[in-house]
Amino acid sequence: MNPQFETLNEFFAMGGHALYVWLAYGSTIGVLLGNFFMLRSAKKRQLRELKWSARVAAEELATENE
Amino acid sequence: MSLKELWHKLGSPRWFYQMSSPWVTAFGFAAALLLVIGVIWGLVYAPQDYQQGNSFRIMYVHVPAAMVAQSVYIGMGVAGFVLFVWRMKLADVAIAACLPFGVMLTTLALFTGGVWGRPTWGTWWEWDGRTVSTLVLLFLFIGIYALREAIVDVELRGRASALLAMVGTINIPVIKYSVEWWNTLHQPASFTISEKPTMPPEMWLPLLVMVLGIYCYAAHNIMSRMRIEILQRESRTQWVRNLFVVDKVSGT
Amino acid sequence: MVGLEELVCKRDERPLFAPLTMTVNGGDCVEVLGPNGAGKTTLLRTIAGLHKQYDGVYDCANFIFQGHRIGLDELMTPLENLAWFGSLQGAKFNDQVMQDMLLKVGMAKLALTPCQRLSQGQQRRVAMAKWLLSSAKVWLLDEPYTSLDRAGQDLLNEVLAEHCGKGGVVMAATHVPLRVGKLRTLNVIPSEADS
Amino acid sequence: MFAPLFARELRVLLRNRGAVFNPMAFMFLAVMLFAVGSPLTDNSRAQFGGAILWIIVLLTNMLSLDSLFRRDYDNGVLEQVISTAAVPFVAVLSRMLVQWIGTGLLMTLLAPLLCLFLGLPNQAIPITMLALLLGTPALSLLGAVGAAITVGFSRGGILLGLLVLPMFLPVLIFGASAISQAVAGEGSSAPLYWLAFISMLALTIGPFATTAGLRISLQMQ
Repeated sequence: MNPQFETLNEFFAMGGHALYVWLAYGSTIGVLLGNFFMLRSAKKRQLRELKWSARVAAEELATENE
Repeated sequence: MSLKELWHKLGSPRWFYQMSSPWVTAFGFAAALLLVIGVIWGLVYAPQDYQQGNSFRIMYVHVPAAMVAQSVYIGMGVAGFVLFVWRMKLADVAIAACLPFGVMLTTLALFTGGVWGRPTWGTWWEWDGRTVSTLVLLFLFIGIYALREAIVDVELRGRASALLAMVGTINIPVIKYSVEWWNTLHQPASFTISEKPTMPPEMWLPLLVMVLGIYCYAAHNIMSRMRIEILQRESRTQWVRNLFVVDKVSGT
Repeated sequence: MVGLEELVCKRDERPLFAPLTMTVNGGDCVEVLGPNGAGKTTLLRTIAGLHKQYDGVYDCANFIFQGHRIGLDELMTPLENLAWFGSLQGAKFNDQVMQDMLLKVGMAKLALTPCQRLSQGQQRRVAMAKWLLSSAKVWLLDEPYTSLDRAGQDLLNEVLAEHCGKGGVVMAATHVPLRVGKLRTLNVIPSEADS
Repeated sequence: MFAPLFARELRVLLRNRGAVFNPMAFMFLAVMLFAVGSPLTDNSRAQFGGAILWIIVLLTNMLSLDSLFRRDYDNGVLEQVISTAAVPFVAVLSRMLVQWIGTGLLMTLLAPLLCLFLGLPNQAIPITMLALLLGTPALSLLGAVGAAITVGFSRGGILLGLLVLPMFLPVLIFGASAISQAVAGEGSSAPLYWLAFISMLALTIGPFATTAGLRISLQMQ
């Protein structure tokens, strides 16, 4: 199995189809990565909120017990 | 663990949350590995198509997206069935998680299809059979999405969307077949962009890798969405609170 | 005839009231009491099988349900509505019997007028004839006194008393006290608002 | 049990003439708009007439579906059906059947007129009628599922279209090609068989799914 391109320039040119190939791959990778990072930040935000409310609940419980 | 036990445990979002953690990581890594291999293989090593040249390489991102998008819908139909028959809460969580991901993937498939169509057909948009099937799929996703937006009550929202997903899933084969049939009638005499049966292994192997990669990505993505949704819904329960109290104690 | 065991109705996954347990026997007339929004309507709809979100167990068979919406087709006459109601349950009412019932609720004169020309109170009376015709033992009524005039309310009391006297069961959510011989009360206590 | 319920629905249909008349008026109006808006030549009429006819049929059906359960939902008849009927399914099925009579069957009978207005040749009329007869039940049966799910919303119209139109696509494809094949003088048995198959499939899932949808919608009250 050999690379289909001799030089890096040839690779980027994609035999004249550069715009389409790179647009398709770029959009796919962009969407997949973007989605991944969006989910991660959503998860972090949620964890922060849940931690906060758990602490509030725990403190409320502690004051009730006193 | 017997199947029956597993079934009962699936009824508990808590159990799913705890058990899914390693799976999410595993699917994430598998997806990353497969997608990196697949992209490089498809872009650099796969041979050119004798007719389409290098624009053929778009297939490696377009076909997996379209395929997995359809699987996600069918998966949603199955989840709908489970929700409808066994009233399993987790199934509603799964539907809620599949929807945004499905819409995203279908849109992506349509976009890359258009980008592929430009050099092959000379137009960004062609009413090809596959295009129409994918577009209908997008409308089916959007319909359920809109329905879920319109219903406030969590339980009713789940049941209504489950019913619709089931009916839609039954309809998908009919829609696909009818569109293919229509396509053979109206297809202008140009070649179709499809995996030809004579495609050599060095062409379809990277496709296989990409398909598997997107499947793993889908599993990772949908499971993480489900985990977020579960925490959201169960945020008032003790087990969710305990998750964080323990964290705090060990942290100090 | 109606059994509730730790029944809690829910909406949007939230319980509406404290668990209810009750066994209703033939001849009982049960007044379902509770403040606005306590879930009386939802309770009756649950027992009628229209609302599916609940915990606990209930058991009820051979019933009719009367909700806020009267349940008459306004394009059809009272007589046609009664006949339709019968065919829903697979029964065929005799014309004579239907007329007798409409006479009893004071609607015989309007038996052939489309329901859209009847007032709300008159439609309620037609609904009463509907209950009387059905062979159901259990009547689940939601605010049965709504839009009835004095005479109508008296008539309703009479009809309910008669039904209970024959060993039937009435469960009615109401703010107007029922005037029926043997009255039992089911208090629906709203569960604490969970913030 | 079926006969009296069916008779009742028919009677309601006869008294509620607007529900039948208005969609039909809309249908002819739409035909006029198409005919005037697109200067069809004889050739293109034969080519596109079938597709235009089916699109209009689809839209007309969708419009009439919105009112399929609306009145019964609002006046409480529907909750009586679901709560007290011995077999709610039968009542729902008869309601759906009558809706089809008021739209699909009527359209089938009016098909010669539609063909005339759209400029389809006379030889296509029998196939057009047959295609409508076989295809419209699927529209009513599948559409009823969407109507049942959206009846609880005060403005369900657009959502209903979004839910049911994608499912109508196969009917459009086979219906339109049955007509265009008939116009071209070819046999059109294949699409007709397909229309019959889709209607049978819709008959097996439609009524059950519709009853389930109504049960869900009634809980929104």
